[in-house]
Amino acid sequence: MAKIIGAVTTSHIPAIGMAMDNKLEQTPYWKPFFDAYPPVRAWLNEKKPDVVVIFYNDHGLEFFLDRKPTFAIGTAAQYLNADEGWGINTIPPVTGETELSWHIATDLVENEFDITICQEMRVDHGLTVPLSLMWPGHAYGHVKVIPVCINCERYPMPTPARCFKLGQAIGRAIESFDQDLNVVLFGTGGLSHQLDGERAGFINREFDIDCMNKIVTAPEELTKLSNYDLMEIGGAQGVELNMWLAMRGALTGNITELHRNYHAPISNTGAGLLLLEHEH
Amino acid sequence: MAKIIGAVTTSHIPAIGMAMDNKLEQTPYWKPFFDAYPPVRAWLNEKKPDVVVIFYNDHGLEFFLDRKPTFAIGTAAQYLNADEGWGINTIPPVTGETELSWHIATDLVENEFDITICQEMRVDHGLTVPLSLMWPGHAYGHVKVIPVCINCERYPMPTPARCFKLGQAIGRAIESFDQDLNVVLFGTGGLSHQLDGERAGFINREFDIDCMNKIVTAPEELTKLSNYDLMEIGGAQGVELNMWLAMRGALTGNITELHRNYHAPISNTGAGLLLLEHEH
Amino acid sequence: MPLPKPNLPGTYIFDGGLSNKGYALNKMCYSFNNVTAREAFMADEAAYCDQFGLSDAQKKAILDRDIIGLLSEGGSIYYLAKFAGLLKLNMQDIGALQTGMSVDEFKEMLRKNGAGE
Amino acid sequence: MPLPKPNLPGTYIFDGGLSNKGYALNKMCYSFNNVTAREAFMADEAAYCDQFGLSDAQKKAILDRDIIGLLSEGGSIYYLAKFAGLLKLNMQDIGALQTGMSVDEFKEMLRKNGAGE
Ligand SMILES: [Fe+3]
Ligand SMILES: [Fe+3]
Repeated sequence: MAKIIGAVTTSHIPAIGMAMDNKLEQTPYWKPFFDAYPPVRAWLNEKKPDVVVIFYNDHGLEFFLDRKPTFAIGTAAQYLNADEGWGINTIPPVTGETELSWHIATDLVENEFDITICQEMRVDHGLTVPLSLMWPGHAYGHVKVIPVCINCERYPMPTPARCFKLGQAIGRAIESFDQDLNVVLFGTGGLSHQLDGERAGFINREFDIDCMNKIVTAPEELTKLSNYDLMEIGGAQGVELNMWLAMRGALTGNITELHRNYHAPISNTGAGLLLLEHEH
Repeated sequence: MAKIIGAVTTSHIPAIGMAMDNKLEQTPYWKPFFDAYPPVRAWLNEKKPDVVVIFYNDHGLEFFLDRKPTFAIGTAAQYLNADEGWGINTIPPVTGETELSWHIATDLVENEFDITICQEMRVDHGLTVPLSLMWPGHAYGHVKVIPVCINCERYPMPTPARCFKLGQAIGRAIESFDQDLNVVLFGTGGLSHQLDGERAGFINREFDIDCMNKIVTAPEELTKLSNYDLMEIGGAQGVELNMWLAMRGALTGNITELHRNYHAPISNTGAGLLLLEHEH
Repeated sequence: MPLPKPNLPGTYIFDGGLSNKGYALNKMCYSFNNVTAREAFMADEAAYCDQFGLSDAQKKAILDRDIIGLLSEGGSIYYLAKFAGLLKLNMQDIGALQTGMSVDEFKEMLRKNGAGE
Repeated sequence: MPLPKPNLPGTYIFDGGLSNKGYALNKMCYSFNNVTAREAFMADEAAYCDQFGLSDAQKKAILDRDIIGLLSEGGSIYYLAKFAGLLKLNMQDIGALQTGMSVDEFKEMLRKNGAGE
């Protein structure tokens, strides 16, 4: 059976990808951020997961307002990245995992999650930056990726509680899959930030650290918040916490925190990194 | 408050639109089908609904397999029809109803329906043929339309039970909307048919009539079926019954059957027409 | 766990497996919504198939108007209907092709089924 | 019933109302994913706005680089970010424009907020 062996939370902002494009990792601004990643990379290289399920949000590459899903899952054999308009380098094609993707998608729909299923989709920095961070130099070719995309842009948005439940359903689906695969989950985005309006620049360090604690030990408490609460406490784009919650929902066994880092600001955000090991 | 005053079930097959394009309504083949519609038209012209919510499925005009929603709702001010490839005439633009659409969409997402929201979408024969049938000569310009689109093509598909629950949630949303609007629902498609494979031509008259009875008096019984059951009893495209079930879910008050007709075959299908009045 | 699939002879359940297999074929047929695509196909059928990356089996089934073959190769009836339209075939013509009946025989079967005979 | 919207000064809640209003504007900015679109915009900004049917207020806000104006007119920050990129502005530049600070002042605010000061 497939097994979820662990999970990573990470920021996915474009500025990280552009810093890597320009080899700025060891500059004073970026060093406290990038220096936290080698232990996570080492763990991934040791555990060699077969599949990574990435919870992210599309920021206007694949989806526009014309037909914007609440939740979408990819079932393709390959995903392409593309020009997002402001200069981050594109990354080489990402390999998909069709069988497990369809298994999850089927289980979700049968369990009343009304997900949009994508047999072809472009993936944006929300997914590509975490891949670049975990496997620098595009060394992710051996890993199969399943993209799970959550609307964090336009209201109505799925509630934190619904995102957690989506994760729970995905976790159950993975662990009922009849192939010996090791699966790792990435919860990407966040933490507190606000890009738009006179309130732009908002960061709430205390909330971010509280989120990181609760994601590990008491995620249900975070699911009691509304998206408007998140917006107020974590800034307008603080709703990206929903991707962390979806990831966390899928971890139904025991988890051990192996590594953490928090650094702010990175660009306009608080950046939280967690490495969690998972076993039943 | 908005009020659901009634509902219509009807076939939506392209052959109907093409028969109307070619003025074949009174030919022997079509007469038993079209002669059933004047009482429904008269009721609509008398009641003058402000809004019609149309449950239909897209057959490959707006949605392709690349990103296919389980459920989608339109929130646009206007919807265009377009060339579907096999010769049915296009119809003039359909007027949307943005405020009630957004109200429904918001309520759905807050109540854990993960619907895809469309601010621009082309509508196909699943929606346009019923409009042509109810208001011949494109005389639907005064009615505002809200399209609700359900995947009936690719498995996994939403279950009959889930479609019924979607309807219930839409019904509650409509009746909590703070404007005095009269709303009518169309459940389109069906009934038994199978277009593909050596089993093509399958029609189950007994099942169709049973469906029409149960839609009126005992819809919960139909929600116990799986899509595979529908496929077996009603043919591969018999799953279009899900649109009738979604419509029926929204009728939470008392209903009176005002009119019915069943005629088969129309093209390769059993065609069922129901006019239901609804009040609390 | 996903429900077990029923065994319904003569029915091609269009699920993930078939939809993966048929993606290029269906994408080509989806393009037939546009008149320019239909014209390009008719001008050179094989070249148009190649442009969409159809497999040899899919291409052969297109050139042979082999509807059952197209279903086995992952075609969805929604997009195959557009291919049929391009060939000026209606749903009774397609039914006849799939069942091996004449169009009149197929229509008579529809009539009987519809009448519950 | 939908939850009541919070009153958060300086925040433009991008919901159905704003998204209706901003549809054409956002569609234009979405087009900036493509380099040819960016070039067409830069060659004639006003004509490009007209091509997408922007309102006068939206067009003026584009021509004036008025980010707050664009948000009020229904712009989504996701697509406005593409407009910013086209202008070679990063998120600190945009933050400074919106808050009326200098870029250095805005960065210092970020530093303080990030440090929890
Ligand atoms: Fe993001
Ligand atoms: Fe249909």
